[in-house]
Amino acid sequence: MNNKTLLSMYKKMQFFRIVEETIAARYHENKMRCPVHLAIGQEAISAAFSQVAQKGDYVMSSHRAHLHYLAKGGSLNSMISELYGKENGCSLGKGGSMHLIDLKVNFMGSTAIVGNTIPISAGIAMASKIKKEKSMTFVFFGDGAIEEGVFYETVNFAIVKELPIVFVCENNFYSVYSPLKPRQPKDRKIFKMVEAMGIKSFKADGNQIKKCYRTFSDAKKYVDSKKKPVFLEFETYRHLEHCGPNNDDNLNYRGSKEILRWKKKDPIINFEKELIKKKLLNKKKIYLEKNKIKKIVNTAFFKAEKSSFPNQKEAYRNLYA
Amino acid sequence: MNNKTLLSMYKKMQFFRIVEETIAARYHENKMRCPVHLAIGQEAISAAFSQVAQKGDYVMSSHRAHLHYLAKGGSLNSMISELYGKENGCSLGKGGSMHLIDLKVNFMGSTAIVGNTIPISAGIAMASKIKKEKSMTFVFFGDGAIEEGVFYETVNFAIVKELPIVFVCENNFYSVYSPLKPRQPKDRKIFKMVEAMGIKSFKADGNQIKKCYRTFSDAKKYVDSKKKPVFLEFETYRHLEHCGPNNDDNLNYRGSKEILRWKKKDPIINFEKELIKKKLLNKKKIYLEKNKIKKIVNTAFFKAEKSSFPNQKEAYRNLYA
Amino acid sequence: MPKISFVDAINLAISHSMRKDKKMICYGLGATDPKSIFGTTKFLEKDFGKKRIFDVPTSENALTGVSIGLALNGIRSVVSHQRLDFFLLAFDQLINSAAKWYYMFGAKKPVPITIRLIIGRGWGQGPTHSQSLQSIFAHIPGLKVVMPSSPQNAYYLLKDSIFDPNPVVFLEHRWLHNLKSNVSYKKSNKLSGSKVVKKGKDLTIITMSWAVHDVLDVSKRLNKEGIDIEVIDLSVIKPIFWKNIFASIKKTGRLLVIDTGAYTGSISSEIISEISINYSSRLKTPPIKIAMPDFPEPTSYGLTKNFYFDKLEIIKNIKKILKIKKTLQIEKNIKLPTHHDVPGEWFTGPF
Amino acid sequence: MPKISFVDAINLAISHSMRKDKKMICYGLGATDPKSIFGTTKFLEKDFGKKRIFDVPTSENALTGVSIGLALNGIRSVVSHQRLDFFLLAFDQLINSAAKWYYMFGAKKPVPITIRLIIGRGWGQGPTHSQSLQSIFAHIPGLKVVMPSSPQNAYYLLKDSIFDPNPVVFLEHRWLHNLKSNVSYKKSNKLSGSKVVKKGKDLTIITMSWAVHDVLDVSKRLNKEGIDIEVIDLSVIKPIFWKNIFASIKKTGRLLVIDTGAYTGSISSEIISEISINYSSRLKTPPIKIAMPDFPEPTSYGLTKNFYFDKLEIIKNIKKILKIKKTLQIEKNIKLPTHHDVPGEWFTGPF
Ligand SMILES: Cc1ncc(C[n+]2csc(CCOP(=O)(O)OP(=O)(O)O)c2C)c(N)n1
Ligand SMILES: Cc1ncc(C[n+]2csc(CCOP(=O)(O)OP(=O)(O)O)c2C)c(N)n1
Ligand SMILES: [Mg+2]
Ligand SMILES: [Mg+2]
Repeated sequence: MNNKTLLSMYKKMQFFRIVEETIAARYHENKMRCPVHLAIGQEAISAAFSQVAQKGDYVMSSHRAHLHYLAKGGSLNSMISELYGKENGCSLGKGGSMHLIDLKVNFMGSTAIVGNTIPISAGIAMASKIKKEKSMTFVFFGDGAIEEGVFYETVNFAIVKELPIVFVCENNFYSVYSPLKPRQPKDRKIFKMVEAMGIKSFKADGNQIKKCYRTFSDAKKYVDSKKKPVFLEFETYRHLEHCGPNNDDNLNYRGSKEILRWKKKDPIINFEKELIKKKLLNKKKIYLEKNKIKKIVNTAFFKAEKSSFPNQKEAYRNLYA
Repeated sequence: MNNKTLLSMYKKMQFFRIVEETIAARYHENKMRCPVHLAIGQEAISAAFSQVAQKGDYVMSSHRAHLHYLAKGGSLNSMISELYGKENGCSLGKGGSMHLIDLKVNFMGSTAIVGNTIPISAGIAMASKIKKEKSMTFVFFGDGAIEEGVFYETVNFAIVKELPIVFVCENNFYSVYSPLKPRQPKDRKIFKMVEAMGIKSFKADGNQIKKCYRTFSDAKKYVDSKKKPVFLEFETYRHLEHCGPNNDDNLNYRGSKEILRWKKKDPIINFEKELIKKKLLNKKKIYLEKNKIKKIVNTAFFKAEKSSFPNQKEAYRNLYA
Repeated sequence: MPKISFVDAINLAISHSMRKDKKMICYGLGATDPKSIFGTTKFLEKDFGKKRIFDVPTSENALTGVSIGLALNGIRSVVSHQRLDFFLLAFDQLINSAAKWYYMFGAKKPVPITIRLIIGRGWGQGPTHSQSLQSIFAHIPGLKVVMPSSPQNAYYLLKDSIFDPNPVVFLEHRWLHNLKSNVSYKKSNKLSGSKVVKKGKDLTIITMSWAVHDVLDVSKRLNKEGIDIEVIDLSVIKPIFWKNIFASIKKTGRLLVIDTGAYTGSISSEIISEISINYSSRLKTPPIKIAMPDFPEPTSYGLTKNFYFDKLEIIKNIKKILKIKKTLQIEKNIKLPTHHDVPGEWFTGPF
Repeated sequence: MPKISFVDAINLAISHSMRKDKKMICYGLGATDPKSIFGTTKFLEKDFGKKRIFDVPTSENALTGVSIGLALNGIRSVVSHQRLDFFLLAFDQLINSAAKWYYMFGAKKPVPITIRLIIGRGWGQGPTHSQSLQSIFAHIPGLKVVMPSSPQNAYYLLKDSIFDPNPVVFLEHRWLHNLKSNVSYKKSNKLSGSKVVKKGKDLTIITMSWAVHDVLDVSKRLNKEGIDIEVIDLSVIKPIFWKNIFASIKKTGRLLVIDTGAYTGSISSEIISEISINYSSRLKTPPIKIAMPDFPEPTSYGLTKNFYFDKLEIIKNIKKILKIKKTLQIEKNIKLPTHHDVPGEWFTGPF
């Protein structure tokens, strides 16, 4: 990784966090009237991904999709407008935060039924194989999604058909308020289990962006050279509540020690320290960068607020193509 | 295994085969008017199981259920009558070959949607755990069923809840006319893959009845002592077509060498030779035993044929309990 | 009679049932988490222990099969899903197994399970968190389908569902959750529906779930304007209890059905069809149906603005069927909610 | 015009479509096995190669998702299932994704997939191999639902489905498979339904799929007895093409709907409901509905004996609606099949 890549990943993480923090800060205005699943704390994975993904690569995601959408280069303005339900939203206001799409950058869609986009991504990968495109497909989902049968069905099919697809599991140890314990066997290593299905698998610390970067690069190389699918597991942690803008540490479903431990592993703070040590960053640069981002983000919110709702008739249009 | 067990397993296999051969022979009379999935060639597994299963144990199965039903002690007469659609059929003629049940022996049901009884069996096991029964639940299914997501969902749940259940996969290498190749990764070891989910797993040659016996015994002991679920894979082969009474070797979906190789591994013929060597059997004894079985089986068919169809009104009864 | 919320009524129905049937269990995603499925399962872990109420993996299909197996082996269960939409993953177990088991195995074993499905609405729930698919369940022989509308009937309908020996799909509307009223803790009864919740002689309105409240409010206020409407709360969507419906039609000769599901193939179509087949001659005017549009529900506040029918829409159709031309008092005085996408001030998202 | 079987018509529709759209693919359990899904996919592997037609794992839900992804990335597909009942496993992908995608992502990407579901009947198919659930699909906004009844309309309806830019559920009845007739290989059109297959002025019968043939036979023969029936073959169940239906009702003033699905919540209820709402005044007599009983289909030959309606049942209801008391010639001469559970002598099981 050269310095440019390092800096650019840092900026991406800051960008992601500022976007999400702004959503959180302004959600209480009751103008973004749809469920939002923020990924504050999980930025490293998407930021690393943004460096590795090629323009032609396809991406899909689940309910917690903002960062994947932005990482692939999805339009910030269209996303924020979508959250506000405005006519210039990426899904014309019909989908909201749970249904993002930006075909200009091959972000093919995100949906909020757990596991739902996993097989759809396999279909996208299959089509690009049929069309002999060089691109591959990345699909993001959580540790909860591997409890859905469709995950196994899809991995099996991807292996049999040698599809150019990367399954990316962001294991943040929780599904809503439920820890892994009532959901999965003790001591299970997700990536090991999946590997036994017959797919190459990697695991990395999802809060260490350089490791994420290397893992994505390795995965990409593997798919490119072997023409086979890959499974990735990243361990990480979300800082806020499952759905909505708030911190929910008061609910005590996650121990305070655990939270503290993970906050110490904040992907941005640690990486920032490292880059400061490396003299790639300093307080001033950080300040300027954040300010730059804030302006962009605030503009997106300003524009979204100013935009019109779609024509009411649009609700009754475009059911069929 | 003492001689009594050996002999009794042999007799069970003969019994199973004669039942199935009689169904095949008489199917053309067009009186058993429902799909039948015969298990000729796969008898060793069920016969071994019949020796290990305790009265209180629960069993469920899939479309190829005749032998599992009989192995658990299900009434032959009720089964044959069910195939004939008669009022004394085990499901009152409503279910046919694909829906067998005999609650007297805890055969809880078989259905013909691939994978369908797998989670139901987990529920039965869970109930017996809640009720603190000593019994465990066995669920039989094929290699095709592990392609259904519900299989993984159920295994995961069984591990998490430590259910007293034995998953029995009879891998006969085919799903209808499809070999494993278009369905599952090359070189996959099913039991190894499942083991990686976090469940104790065993594999055995399903045509060698002593190995089957030992495997079932080990499984039973494991569940009894560890109070945890187990997965078993038996490799075996069906001699006739997937559904129906005929040989379908003419269709060439299974190579003639392959068929020959497996016919040589016929579980009954080989075991018979062994028992003859051991002097536990001779031609005469075999003849007499088979004759005895044939009488029982023929009586069942005779009775079934003689029995009445259910009252037509029964079609409109008992929708709700 | 204590005044309690719809959520508490659900909670108490489960709790009282678990007390009555000592083996009964209850599970679902989030059943024991801090939010306890919008509060509907709160205290149950404390009262009944981890063995009788527990959280589960996100495996809707398997967990439906598990409830069938539990039932076959003598354990009654209540299984909850935070949205109906998630339960589409479990249609094999529901339709191929639960619905048919008792029948197809010759009445050997009943399958007493209660599947609670919560229907979302508003606040950008959008296309996959707001589906009201009661008519799909109602088409399947062997299922019972229940839609409560108030704390009182939520309480007894849920208890009756739990103790019904058949699989019951219990459709709970999110917008009813905060509703409060007095509730008597009646003993369990046989599940029954089509309750006349307001008597009248000019027009029969049949409806269900959250729509009952708008209909009742409008109907009561119209009495003062000399319009006497009979309101039937379906409550049980399948099997439909026709007796009260037919009796009402014979009396009023006019029918308006108001449905929370999509227009085409709704359960309202079934009602209109049955009445047309059997009581055409009694109908003084053609029946009318109000239902949700044949579109997925969009997410945007702007797009949902007129997507749901409101009281004005109901009044308009009442006038049409009764051939009233003049402007009614109620139309002048009507107060529509400030925000169409929340059930009340108490609701500020996120879901 | 060559005389071909229904199976061949399906086969040719797929083949011609794959020729027309060089990227289109076709898959399903058994698609390339020796029986090639009752012969409907035969020769395709030879003609188009393993990449464009292939066998798959038993993973209905994932494979439905795969077809959506293929569509989103520009590849049209036909996916076949040997029984509708197996497809209940895929309702999440069908209903939450395929049906809604185009709408919920703001008309960004259409989802052209054709899902062939074969409906079983007779020979002990029983409760889980014979469900005719068209009304369930029809209730979902965004789906198209097609039910062919003859080699000719199987051919063009399937081609029209394949080239329709939307997800189409194509419901193929097993009992039609051996039917033969002349077929012209029409160019693809826009999918459309409600075809008047026999003109008449006394009574409108609306029906679908295999029932069309009994209805047509009876209706044609009744002409000789002075009874002039108009028969409409729905063909497309969703969206229903109302124009011909309404025109027919205006002409005949009498309606009999004959449905292959369960009585309650059937698509026939929708038709009766719409006509009652809009054309009550045109109806001279109350409408009648014949449909399958609200029970799972039992397996036994004895129990299915009168389970399906036959020609006599159809005649009985025609007489009722036309208030005919006398015994008709057709009733005396009617020849019912020797065995009610097979479509013809050619069928001897096993499935
Ligand atoms: C099929 C289905 N079941 C349940 C839900 C409710 N739900 C929404 S998000 C979520 C958590 C999933 O956890 P995970 O996959 O780990 O993703 P995370 O939220 O942790 O990013 C659940 C259970 C759903 N949306 N879909
Ligand atoms: C959900 C579902 N999909 C497809 C089928 C069709 N089908 C019936 S039996 C069968 C084969 C299953 O193979 P396997 O599980 O290996 O069992 P075997 O027949 O070999 O004993 C299939 C695909 C079905 N019954 N259910
Ligand atoms: Mg998670
Ligand atoms: Mg097999």
